[in-house]
Amino acid sequence: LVGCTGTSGTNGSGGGGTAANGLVDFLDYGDFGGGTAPQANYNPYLEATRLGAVDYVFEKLMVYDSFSCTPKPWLATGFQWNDPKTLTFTLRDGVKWNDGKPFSSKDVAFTFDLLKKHQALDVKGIWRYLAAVETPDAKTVTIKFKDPGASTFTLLTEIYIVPEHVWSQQSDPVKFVNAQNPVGTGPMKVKSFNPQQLTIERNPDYWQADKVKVQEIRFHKADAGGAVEQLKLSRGEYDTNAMFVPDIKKAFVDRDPDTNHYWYPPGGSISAYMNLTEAPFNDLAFRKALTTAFDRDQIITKAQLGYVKAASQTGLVVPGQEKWLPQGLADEGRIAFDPAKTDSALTAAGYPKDAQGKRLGKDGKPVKFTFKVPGSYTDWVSAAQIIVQNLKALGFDVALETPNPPTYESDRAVGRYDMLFGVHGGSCNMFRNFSEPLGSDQSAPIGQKAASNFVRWNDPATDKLLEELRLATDEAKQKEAVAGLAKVMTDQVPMIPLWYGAKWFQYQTDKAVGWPDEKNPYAAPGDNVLVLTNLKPAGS
Amino acid sequence: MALLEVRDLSVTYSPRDSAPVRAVDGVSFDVADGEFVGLLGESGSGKSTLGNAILALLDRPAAVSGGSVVFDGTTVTSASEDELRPLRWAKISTVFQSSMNSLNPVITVGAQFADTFAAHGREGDAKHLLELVSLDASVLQRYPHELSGGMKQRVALALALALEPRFVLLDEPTTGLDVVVQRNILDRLRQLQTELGFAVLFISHDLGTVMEMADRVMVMYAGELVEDQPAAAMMRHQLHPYTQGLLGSYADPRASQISVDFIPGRPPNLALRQEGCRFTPRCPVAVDACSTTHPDLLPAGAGTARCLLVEEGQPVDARRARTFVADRTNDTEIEPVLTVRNAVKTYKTNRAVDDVSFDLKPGRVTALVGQSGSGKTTIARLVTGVERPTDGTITFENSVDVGKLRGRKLRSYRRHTQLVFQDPFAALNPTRTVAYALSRPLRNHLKLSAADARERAAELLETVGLSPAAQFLDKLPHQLSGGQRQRVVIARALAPEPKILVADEPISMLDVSIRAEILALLDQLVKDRGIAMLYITHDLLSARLLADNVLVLNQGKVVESGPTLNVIQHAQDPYTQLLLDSIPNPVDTEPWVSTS
Amino acid sequence: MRYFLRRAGFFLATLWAAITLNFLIPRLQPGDPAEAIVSRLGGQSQAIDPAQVEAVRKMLGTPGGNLLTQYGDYLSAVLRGDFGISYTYFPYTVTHMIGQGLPWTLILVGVTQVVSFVVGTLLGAWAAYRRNSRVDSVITLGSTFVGTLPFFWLALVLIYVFAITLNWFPSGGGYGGGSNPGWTWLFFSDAFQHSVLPAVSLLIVGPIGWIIGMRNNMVQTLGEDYARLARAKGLPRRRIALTYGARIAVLPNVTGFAIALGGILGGTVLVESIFNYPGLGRMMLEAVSNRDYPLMQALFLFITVGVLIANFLADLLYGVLDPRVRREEAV
Amino acid sequence: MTLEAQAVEVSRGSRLPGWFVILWRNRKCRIGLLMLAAFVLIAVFAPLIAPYGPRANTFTPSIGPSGSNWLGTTAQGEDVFSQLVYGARTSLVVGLAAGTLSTAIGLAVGLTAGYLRGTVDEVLSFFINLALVVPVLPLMITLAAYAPVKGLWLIIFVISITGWAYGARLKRSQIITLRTRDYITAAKFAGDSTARIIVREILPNMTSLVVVGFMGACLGAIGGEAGLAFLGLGDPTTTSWGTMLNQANTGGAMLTGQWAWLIAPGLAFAGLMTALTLINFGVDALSNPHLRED
Ligand SMILES: Nc1ncnc2c1ncn2[C@@H]1O[C@H](COP(=O)(O)OP(=O)(O)OP(=O)(O)O)[C@@H](O)[C@H]1O
Ligand SMILES: Nc1ncnc2c1ncn2[C@@H]1O[C@H](COP(=O)(O)OP(=O)(O)OP(=O)(O)O)[C@@H](O)[C@H]1O
Ligand SMILES: [Mg+2]
Ligand SMILES: [Mg+2]
Repeated sequence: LVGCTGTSGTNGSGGGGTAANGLVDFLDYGDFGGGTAPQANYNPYLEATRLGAVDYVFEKLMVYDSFSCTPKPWLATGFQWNDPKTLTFTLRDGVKWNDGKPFSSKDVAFTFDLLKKHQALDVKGIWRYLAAVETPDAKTVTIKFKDPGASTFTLLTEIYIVPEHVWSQQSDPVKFVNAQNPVGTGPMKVKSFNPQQLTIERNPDYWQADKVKVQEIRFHKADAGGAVEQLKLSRGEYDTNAMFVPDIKKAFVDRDPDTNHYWYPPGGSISAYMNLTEAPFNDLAFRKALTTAFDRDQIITKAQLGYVKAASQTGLVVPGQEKWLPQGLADEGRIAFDPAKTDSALTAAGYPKDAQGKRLGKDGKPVKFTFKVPGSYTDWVSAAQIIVQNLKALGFDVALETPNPPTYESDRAVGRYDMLFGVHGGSCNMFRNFSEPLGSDQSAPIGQKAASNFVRWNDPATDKLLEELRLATDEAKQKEAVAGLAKVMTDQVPMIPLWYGAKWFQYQTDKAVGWPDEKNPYAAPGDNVLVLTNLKPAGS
Repeated sequence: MALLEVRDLSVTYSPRDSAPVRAVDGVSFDVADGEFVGLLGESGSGKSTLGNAILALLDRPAAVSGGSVVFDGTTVTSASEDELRPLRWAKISTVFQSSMNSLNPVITVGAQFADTFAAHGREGDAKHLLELVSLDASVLQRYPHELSGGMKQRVALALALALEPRFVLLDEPTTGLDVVVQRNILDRLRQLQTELGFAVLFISHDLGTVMEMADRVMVMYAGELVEDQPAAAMMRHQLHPYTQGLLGSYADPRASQISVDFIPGRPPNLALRQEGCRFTPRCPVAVDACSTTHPDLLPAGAGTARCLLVEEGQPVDARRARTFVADRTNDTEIEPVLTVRNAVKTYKTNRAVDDVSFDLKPGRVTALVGQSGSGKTTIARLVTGVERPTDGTITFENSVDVGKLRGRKLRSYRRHTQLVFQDPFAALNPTRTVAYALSRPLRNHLKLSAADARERAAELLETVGLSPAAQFLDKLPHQLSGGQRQRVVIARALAPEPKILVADEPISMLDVSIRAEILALLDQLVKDRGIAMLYITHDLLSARLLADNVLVLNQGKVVESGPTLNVIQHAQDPYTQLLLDSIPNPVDTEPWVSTS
Repeated sequence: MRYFLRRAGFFLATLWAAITLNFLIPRLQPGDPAEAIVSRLGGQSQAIDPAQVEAVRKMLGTPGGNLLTQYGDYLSAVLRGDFGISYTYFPYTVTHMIGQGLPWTLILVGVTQVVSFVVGTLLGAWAAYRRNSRVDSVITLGSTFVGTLPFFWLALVLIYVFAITLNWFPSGGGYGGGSNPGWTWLFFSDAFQHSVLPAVSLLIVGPIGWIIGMRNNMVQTLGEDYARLARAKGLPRRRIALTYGARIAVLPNVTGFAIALGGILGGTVLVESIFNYPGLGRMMLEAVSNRDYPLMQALFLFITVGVLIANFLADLLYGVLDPRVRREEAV
Repeated sequence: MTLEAQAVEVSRGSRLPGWFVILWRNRKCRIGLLMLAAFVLIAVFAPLIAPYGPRANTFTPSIGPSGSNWLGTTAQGEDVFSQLVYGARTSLVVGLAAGTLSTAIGLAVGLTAGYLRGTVDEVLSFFINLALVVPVLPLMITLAAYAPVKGLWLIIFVISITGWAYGARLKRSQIITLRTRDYITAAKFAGDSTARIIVREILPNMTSLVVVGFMGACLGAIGGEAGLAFLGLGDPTTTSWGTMLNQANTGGAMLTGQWAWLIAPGLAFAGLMTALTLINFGVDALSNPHLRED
């Protein structure tokens, strides 16, 4: 029976992965999205249901290195702000669609118009900001904004450009699955698909085909996070994957330390959100005291298995975004666990402990509140348990509640909570990183659904800084505004960042090398095309 | 050598739950070829167990614990199943006590015949067999559930005769059947037996039937044979006091003067070893030696008997103990308490009760007799307000229209009208004590306090002859014998001091020896308390004993009515005559007169 | 006829109740499918972009009108067999998705149910036939212990031993990525390989219910008068056991089996999600967790109708197998 | 003789209820009862037996069995053995509570439907039949997934809500046969009210059926809880064998070769289920006297 099992016969690592033409034969990747019973779907705008191949078939005007947040020229060789409301992209020469037709600014304009016509496809909400997209010539695209558009730039670079000659034939592009040989400009083409495996192959006519050293990528269907997938990874069946693996060092790296590697760069901040409309959380001194109350290290080692890093109080993701940090900040804004300090600060702020060791509020009654955590997020639950322990040690009467995720989300949105977890930041769009959690226009009265300002931070100074950031086109001004916002975070403590969510990324270097890692963080793991164009056959 | 020789056979049930029970104890007898032997005995005396032992069909927890059964030279009790197989059915067949359940429900009657023939590699003509028992050949295609009880019994009988056996064991083959149907089958059986010449062991506790059918009769008591005599001789002279008591409870209803006897008490617990004669506690003529010396089955009279007194040659007359003599007067002057006029009850299209009129009078018993399904119970339901008549009126004390009562009014009507149930085993809640059962009507209808109710309950128990009452109050139904239960049921019906008592076949589930006792009790209550009683039965003997008037019911209609003796002695209607003919008649012509 | 009308009435009423329940479930739930979809995309550690939620909401389309007209629309759509578009597999229709999963579930669970039933019934009959012998003890006690092992746990152990350690069988999925679904021998043998472990884990725990049920029924029927009479008739023991014991004892099991067959779609959630098997059970779990209401509603309806039909057939079957059934009382 | 009468008969001379005596007499059942008693003792004395708290995460995560952690530790550094011991509590509480609850619902619905008949019966029977054809596991999953709060009581609630119908049907049909018994008619003639008849005359005759239903419900509830917990629909803050398995599965017990973490809860669960199934042999005997002589 051994070896008859279809997949395992072709799997496995080791040499022999390199074909004579200097290409890696194929690489085994993990999941390709599309649910447990994926159906062919290469409509790049159907984010929820499209398959992972989309990232390799279609391309964008610019590609962000989302680790350091720097844009790289891609279908556009460059861009220029004519004025704060006008942006011009210059398109690359010699780009062809993989059916041989030439790529031009028409396609770009068509793409934007498509999104305008079909709001369901405009997943980035780009037309909230755009006034018009024009094509003065075949190589130029001019984008007109309703308002100064600097803060919208990152969104523009997230739009996949589709061929007009294919898509204009579709009567209902919203339901267009593009299943047969999807036409794109990207480095790979779809080779074959069944619900168990998706194979894409090198596009020899790619505009930078010389940089693509991989002949084929095979994605394998999996229930992400399943124990079996972890075992497969640890047995070396994947050249790269992105999943949670308990005890990764023992389970994966130690099995072949030369080949097996992982890198978990930080993502958005996971913070303790406090309901700022109620006492005692509306008291700055109280909040400030709490910043040292949580044992982040224990959360990281116990609840997060040491895969993550403590978050900076600034809301920025360090070290990736360190250039945005305000001057003179100790330890990049990370705050150490110091319960004694919290204790004395609380006492000083008018929250003493009574004889029984109960923490009293300003009204003289014991402080009692709940901490909510979605019941099915086991790691968050463990983290919450540590937080509750910390708070209890300080004399607070805290109860842990574990609603299910939708209830949790709705409670959070309408402000029906005392304290809970929230996620913010982590993207390359600094404006969004701060406006979403802090902007007063993202808030709503208690009882009504807030868009994203769940703590209900309502501060004119913050709003002013956000407005400056939104309008700023040059980087110095942007930095100034971001530094101001970071100071709001550290001085006003609208929330208490605890740790950065990790971006899972495991890889093997036996067939291909050149994966991004801590030493060479040229891209974040999800920047697929950047990674692909950096891969080289092992030993070359 | 006899066809069947049973020697000193003992069968013991050894259940895990309780002490072992020796249900058959040292039984010996022979059955000769072509002989028709009856086996009589109270319920639980071990008749079926003995039958199963003969058929080698004992199942755990029962096992032969001694003695042997030899059938036609084969020792059945020690033979293996393989050795038995050629014997089974080819030579020895049976009709079970409940032949309703003894046919395989999922295959046709024809298949069950075929099955039987195939098992013995024989050919047979099922149609002919069915003809023998007067059944149509179309029955072969039918499933058991498509047949009536009587038809099933006949199929079972035909099946038993399929391989022309030499011996047929019939274990109460007609219980649960309508009197008329029963008669029909038994006549057929006797006829076939004479024609085909097989031997029969006929088990029953219905002594009228056994006495009429059998050549020889054996009587079992508490696992032992106590008497074995030719039927005719036994009719004339019963040796054992128990047999005397048993036969004393039979009489021919057509006689102008009749009386019946009964044996009080209940049989001993077979799980306990008993010194001496097992009948001693109930025996009216027991002497001191009876409780210490265990008698043997010794020749006496025309057969054998197990009694010390018989052994010593003393005359035994146990019939003096308790006697119930029918002594009914008939006068019309009394004002009726309930009048039924032209009552009709229709179920869908079926007129269950069709234009029935009668009166119930205080201190008088009206009997309602008829075949099964003739509408007797329906009338009882109308009278007690359980059902409403489709047409006609039922008037209580000239004023209350029973047919229109509901809720509270109905409840208060029931203070005056009570029901005695047919089955004393079903009429008492197995989880409730006697005191509870009796106190409910007292508390509800008479509004007595709990303490008063208990006191009154004790009095009621004494009234129905359960004394000392204190001994019974806290018992659960399963701790009482059938007769005792029926008495509790009667006591409960009497509790609210009703004016009308409706008794729906109150003795049909009881052993013959208890029946007379209950009848005597009812009779006395009616007399003492001036209750108007509607007595429902299919048994003319008990109607004759108890009732002043009788209504004969056929298909919902009253076909004959009048003073009981009149109706029975001078039946006009053919249906009444059919009913009368169905009564087993052990002594052919002249009414049986006891000899002493 | 009356019986048939009654059954049909119950069938329709239940169907209506199931449809209505289906209609209500999404409308009683907190949270928004669009948000659920978006947050699933990002994972729990990523902030939700409201624009994305808005776009997804547009994509899914929101039913218009008041509750009553919505209900009317829903009913008529269901009657037309239009279950809408799956949220998880947009723009594929629910009908398409169910068509994808159905064969897998039917084959895997159908086959194992039938085998479990046959094996369980035979073993149970054997145990009853040899009642209180060693065979009986081995069968009843053995099946008790094996049958009470938690099924999902058993599945994990099987995967660990046979797929991971010994590498005899694939660890999950309906077929390998290398073989494409189609009517080819290669595909079938591949699919068979993949079904071995799930099937085995179902087969280990499957028969116990049938064993015990059959044994108990048969002990009872063998104690009935007709079985005793069969013995008195001198029928061979085996024949008694078969036509008088097993034949009748199996009847309640047959109805149970029909109902179990109807319930297989509902019962496959665990096995399919552990073995990543491409059937309806796993799809249902996914639909529930993704708030894919159209898919969920249709699957629920599908399962309920399956059970209903199975019940209906079981009743009819019972009437065929057991001549005693008085059908008027069967409802 | 009715079952209860037999039961009464059997228990004559002892203080134990009749149904218990019948159970105890059955050898398989006796073993089951003893096993169950062991589990109950473990659950009751969990704090004394377990060396640590079930959630004390002070150990090195993901290590195999050792002297201080007999069955190793979880990925979060909790002691597996202590969790195992505390898990018995959850299973038993779920079994007991959900068993009681669904038996109670079933009894109430079955009694009402069976006794009142008529329209009430038609309506309730419809609901019973509906609940019987509604697929239980999917419904459980849906309810558990969408309920606003996670927790053991939710699971108990969900299991009870989905599991009462079978018992209700059985009880309804038994009551239909009981209500036409002569002694019920007799109680009406004695002037008793409907409520009193149900409570005092009918209910006491249904104890064995109630026991049967309760056992079945317990078995189903314990299995259901474990299944839901394994699917991640349980409450992660309670320690149960199902959540242990779920966490062992997601926490990489297979990956790190911690067989004890994976095997132990499964075997414990199987042990409890076996105990209950063995008891069920006796319960079967309760309702089917043919099975008594085993
Ligand atoms: N399975 C059993 N376990 C224990 N005792 C039993 C069992 N079956 C019968 N007995 C006992 O054996 C005795 C004889 O029973 P059997 O059935 O032979 O009586 P019977 O004379 O046929 O009564 P009936 O006229 O009611 O049919 C009874 O006292 C009964 O209690
Ligand atoms: N509830 C009912 N619905 C329909 N038909 C009924 C009903 N009750 C009785 N009958 C029919 O009415 C007729 C008379 O029945 P009833 O019970 O009064 O007879 P019975 O003389 O008491 O018979 P038995 O001696 O068998 O008790 C029968 O044909 C019976 O089938
Ligand atoms: Mg008998
Ligand atoms: Mg009647």
